[in-house]
Amino acid sequence: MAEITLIEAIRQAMDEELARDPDVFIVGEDVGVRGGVFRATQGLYDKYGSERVIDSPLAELSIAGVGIGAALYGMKPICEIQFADFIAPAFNQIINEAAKMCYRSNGEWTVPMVFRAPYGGGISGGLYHSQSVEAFFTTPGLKIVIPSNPYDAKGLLKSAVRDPNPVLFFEPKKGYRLIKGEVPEGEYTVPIGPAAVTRPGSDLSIFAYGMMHYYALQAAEELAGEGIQAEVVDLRTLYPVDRATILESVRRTGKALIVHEDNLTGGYGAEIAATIAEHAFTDLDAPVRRLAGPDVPGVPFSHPFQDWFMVNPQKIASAARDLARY
Amino acid sequence: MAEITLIEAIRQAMDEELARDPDVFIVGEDVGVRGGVFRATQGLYDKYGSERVIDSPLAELSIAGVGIGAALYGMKPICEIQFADFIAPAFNQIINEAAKMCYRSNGEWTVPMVFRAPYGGGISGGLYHSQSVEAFFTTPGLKIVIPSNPYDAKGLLKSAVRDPNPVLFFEPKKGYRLIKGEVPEGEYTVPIGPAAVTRPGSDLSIFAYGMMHYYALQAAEELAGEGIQAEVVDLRTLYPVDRATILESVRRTGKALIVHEDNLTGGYGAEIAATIAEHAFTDLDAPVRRLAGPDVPGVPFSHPFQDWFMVNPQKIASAARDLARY
Amino acid sequence: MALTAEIKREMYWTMLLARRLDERAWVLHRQGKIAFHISGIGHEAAQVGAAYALRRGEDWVTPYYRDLALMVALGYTPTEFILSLMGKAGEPNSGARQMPSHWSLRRANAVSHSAPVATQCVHAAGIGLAIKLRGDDRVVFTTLGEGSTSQGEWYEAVNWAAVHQLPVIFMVQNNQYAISVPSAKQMAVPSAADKACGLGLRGLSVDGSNVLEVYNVMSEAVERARSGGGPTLIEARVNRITPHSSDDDDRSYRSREEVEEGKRNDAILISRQVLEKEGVLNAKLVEEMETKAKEMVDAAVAAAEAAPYPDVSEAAYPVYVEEVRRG
Amino acid sequence: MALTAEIKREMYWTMLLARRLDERAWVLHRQGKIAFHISGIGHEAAQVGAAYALRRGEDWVTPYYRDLALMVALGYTPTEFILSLMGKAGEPNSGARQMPSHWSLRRANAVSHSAPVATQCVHAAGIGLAIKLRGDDRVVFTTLGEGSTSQGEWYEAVNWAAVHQLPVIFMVQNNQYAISVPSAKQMAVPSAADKACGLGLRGLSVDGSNVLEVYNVMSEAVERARSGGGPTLIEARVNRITPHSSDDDDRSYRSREEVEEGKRNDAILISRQVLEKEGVLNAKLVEEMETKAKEMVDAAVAAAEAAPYPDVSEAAYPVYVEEVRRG
Ligand SMILES: Cc1ncc(C[n+]2csc(CCOP(=O)(O)OP(=O)(O)O)c2C)c(N)n1
Ligand SMILES: Cc1ncc(C[n+]2csc(CCOP(=O)(O)OP(=O)(O)O)c2C)c(N)n1
Ligand SMILES: [Mg+2]
Ligand SMILES: [Mg+2]
Repeated sequence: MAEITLIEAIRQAMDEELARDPDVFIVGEDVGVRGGVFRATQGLYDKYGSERVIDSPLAELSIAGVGIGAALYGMKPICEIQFADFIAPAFNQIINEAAKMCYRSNGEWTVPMVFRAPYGGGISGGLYHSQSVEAFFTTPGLKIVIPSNPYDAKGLLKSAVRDPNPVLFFEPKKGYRLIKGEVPEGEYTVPIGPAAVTRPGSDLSIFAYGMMHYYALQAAEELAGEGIQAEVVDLRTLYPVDRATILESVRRTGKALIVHEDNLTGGYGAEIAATIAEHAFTDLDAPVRRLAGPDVPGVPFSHPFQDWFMVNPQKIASAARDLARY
Repeated sequence: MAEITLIEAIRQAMDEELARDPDVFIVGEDVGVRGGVFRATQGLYDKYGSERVIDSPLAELSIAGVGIGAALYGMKPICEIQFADFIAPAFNQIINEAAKMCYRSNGEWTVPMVFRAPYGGGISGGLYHSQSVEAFFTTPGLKIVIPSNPYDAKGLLKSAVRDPNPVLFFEPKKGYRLIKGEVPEGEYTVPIGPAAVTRPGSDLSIFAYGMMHYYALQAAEELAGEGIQAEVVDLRTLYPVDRATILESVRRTGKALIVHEDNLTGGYGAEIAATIAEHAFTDLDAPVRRLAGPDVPGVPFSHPFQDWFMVNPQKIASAARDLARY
Repeated sequence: MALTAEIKREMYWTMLLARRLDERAWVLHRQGKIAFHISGIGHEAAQVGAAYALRRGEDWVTPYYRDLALMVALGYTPTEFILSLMGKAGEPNSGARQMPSHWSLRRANAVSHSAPVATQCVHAAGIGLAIKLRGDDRVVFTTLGEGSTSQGEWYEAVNWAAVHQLPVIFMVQNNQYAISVPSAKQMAVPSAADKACGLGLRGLSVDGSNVLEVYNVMSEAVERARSGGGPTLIEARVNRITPHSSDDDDRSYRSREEVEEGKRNDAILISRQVLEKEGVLNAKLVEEMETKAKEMVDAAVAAAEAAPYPDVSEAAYPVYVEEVRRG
Repeated sequence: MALTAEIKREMYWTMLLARRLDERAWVLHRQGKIAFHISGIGHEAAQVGAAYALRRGEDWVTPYYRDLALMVALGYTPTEFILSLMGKAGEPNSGARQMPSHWSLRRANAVSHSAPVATQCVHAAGIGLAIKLRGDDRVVFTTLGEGSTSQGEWYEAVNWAAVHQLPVIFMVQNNQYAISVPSAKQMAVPSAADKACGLGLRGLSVDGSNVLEVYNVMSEAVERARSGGGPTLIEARVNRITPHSSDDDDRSYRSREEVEEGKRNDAILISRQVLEKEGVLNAKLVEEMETKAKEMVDAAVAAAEAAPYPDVSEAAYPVYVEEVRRG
């Protein structure tokens, strides 16, 4: 098996799906000739041509809406939003159109499509190149997937392309080249839905996704040296979320730490905490803890500011340590 | 004191603020000659003229963005979004611009303004005239206010107009004419921030806002007849929320029921549940319960469907009864 | 394609049937039998003229809420319409999930739309792109009101179609009002068709009360789109004779004289004159059509009143495609 | 207003200083001293020509990221720029919260903007509305790239300004690319100025390398706006000689010949020729300016390198106005 980067896994998934299904196409800003500003689509324009890898006008609303139209017709668009920060202009099309199409038409019309967007901070991107936007999209009708490693990224993106529903696929951009992992040569997919227990443990459960899952594993390693056995769960699919795996883990460990980069208040973790508080109440040995970005409107640019904002392995280890000792 | 409707209270607040401050103006679709599709601005165009009550083009993005520009210049716009369902096109301007302006400019630029929007179901509005959108906007930099009665509506809206920050003011449209209450003649305001314990009780705490608060009081009345004393807390300001009052209430009753109309999963209640689970853990005698709309993409139109979707006093009483008996 | 006398009569019949259905909806609303109606009265010639220029059932349509006559031309039945007004089981737009006049008819390639205006135009651009990518011999037709052209959504949709030379026809049904707001407060150009020049596509304005004129202009646009000549923007000048919807009272914002003037230019009236002048229509034929329309509308109301509401167990589905249950 | 020789020289000086600052930013990036730079090289004449047509400090501006020369013309200092590049304490755009080139200068009425393109244009419409409502003797100037005119935001902004006849000047700095995407994939009209006709305002295209031509066209637009004649859309044709930003490599999408061609039409070069022909500039004067610019840039870098990072205790504020702490 070859060890590849997260972004290479994403590129491979798109390459294979373009080759497999003539209905699949890519549309977005700079995805064509340039191969994407992060090079996720590098080489695909040359290989599949300007009709399969389409450089769109600079307008996210219509990247989404045109994708929806093409999906209604039976195509399977992969819409790239250059940064998750720029998905806001497409909010109406994603929330009011893509998410509601199947239900509102009683299943007569469906939109099989993927929205890909790099998200997350720690890359000196300031307020508008660092956002985590998953909490805005936790709404019925959408699926939300965030991979944390190359194997999952490739398998989940292939599943997303084949999924008959609109799937938001957020990619931890800080990990694009940092996170490496083994990916088999042949065809495989990873199902949308199930979370993964990526490190078993008995003292507490850490729930995370994307870059924070990568850091959570590092924190768990550090804690193990101190005799604290943290179980790490990679949520992978945020909506609809795998409640069973979450609750099962908390029932075993009795303690839950939820980690994400986005602001604490109103962030995605609230739903996980609420679920645990309601459905694992009698199993809890400690308060449900959330560790997340502070409640400021974005990741500030200056180095010391950014470091202050970002959750990192040390902060996770520290929060987990406190919780284990509760 | 005169007994007036919720919408009359809202109208009075705008009337008085227009009279008080020449920088205040209203902008939105049909707010002028027509006096608003719900008649919230009725009479104001005649009284203040076309430069203070402006009929905008049919475009929410620019209603918000033009409002932001005017606020940057020092005006105090009240932007009406005709239905909360139609705020999505303005998402980018509200989330990326209004919310972040003060922080991103280190306080050099600020946007004193109000976004008003009728929200909520139960009015045969189907998927696109029934939405509750508060959860999408729980983000640092914004304030979110939802009144549940005429007194608060008037006092809070006046506070919102005078607030130096962007305030989202969501109005429970089903209650516009249904909810009546006494409002004093003279000038008063209700502060943004504090929740209100609107009915004291000892057996459990019900947290609600808007129309659901109105129903929660009815449910509590019913439960009182059965010997269950429910404390009812009207959150009023959803962001930043009054954590102290919430936690204080739970510490006394030991049980929390959170009620909203929006979908359960990813709805606003998750944040309240998470807060309680973290900060009142040792005081809890039962799981934190949420009662909310089912996880479908919108309120369906047909009568039986709508009834199925909507939370009502009976459903609240039933959930509260179960929780009290836990 | 030259229209036969028979087809011209059928066009008038379609307009008339839509008109009588629409009027009945107002009656049902006054009777308290339905919660809401939004009317296409005055817009019928624009819609039917356009529909007949399409290959119906083959070409695609993303309509807007005033398009009752367009939907009837596409095969939407009177009973289906009244079922949707009442939120009854079996209405094909949404399975009674959406408000009335939020169309969808899969069998006619008429796509489900929402309430937020102009969203359907972006879908049309996407459908146009898909048609082009697949090399299909089809066009897509999308409609909206003039007020809705103020939305960035509309602009982006037309821009896509123009840049990529997509087979899309945009028809703005300009009735001079967006609820209460006159078009002078929406745009600084006299006609919505003028917007085409800034976007690089052909723009035309047509008398939307004259079904044959609309047909001609639309046929040319369809032909251009089908042969790879790209999109067209058509403004159809129409009259909204009714209030905006059953929730509206238009007396507060426009004079009765103006409404009367609109009635004198009413689509049914003007189109009838045109067709009578062409010798394909006369009083007797119209009389027969009126009788038939009344019968059909009566029957549709009776059928819809007798129909059940959907079973509440269906309300929770289908959020995802996996949950779709096909009859 | 006729420009004096002195003012013309000052315009060139401003362009030159901005250019040298910009070039230094690229050097700092190569040295690993800054994380990011996005360049205004090639755009200086458009920006400075426009700035001098404004009543600086009185009129308002909502700029975009390439507007370094505009900001310098508005009084933004070299040290302030280098501080912002380095995210150091005291940079006035954002207190080191935003990435470099996300301008804001309260003392110059230059409004804070974000990264999502075209958002600032809507703010300009709102500022124009406020100016009109208050009856102030001011105009507002907003800028963006040609690719960004594809956004619905831009369309809605211009539409507002046109419908309400607001004192707004929209300047599209058309450098033919949006990152890698050529303007033919953004719009189906040859010039961004052509978009004006569909929106009902005046549209003009100007050679954006000629600072005096830009000044003349802009002056006329400002005059019209100030006297209640409404908004203008100006396209300034410029050359982006650099890659899009320090993250970009433009060799994958455009030829070196094209870049060389752009350099031959470079703003500094063309404007210098124009001003020399007018007799207000000569080699000696330019030499002196170069020396002074280098000194100023060196001093700015030294000052910024010596400056501290902001104190981390400030990072949590000010989310709300109540938390603003004024110096
Ligand atoms: C995004 C959005 N904003 C507001 C509304 C409310 N609304 C419904 S119809 C309408 C007016 C539409 O006017 P126009 O486009 O001229 O079409 P007409 O109704 O006149 O045919 C408005 C404001 C909406 N449906 N969608
Ligand atoms: C809404 C949004 N989408 C995408 C981007 C990423 N982006 C930054 S600059 C740019 C190209 C802008 O091109 P143009 O408007 O022509 O301006 P130029 O950079 O050429 O001056 C893109 C796509 C963004 N900043 N905002
Ligand atoms: Mg209209
Ligand atoms: Mg450009």
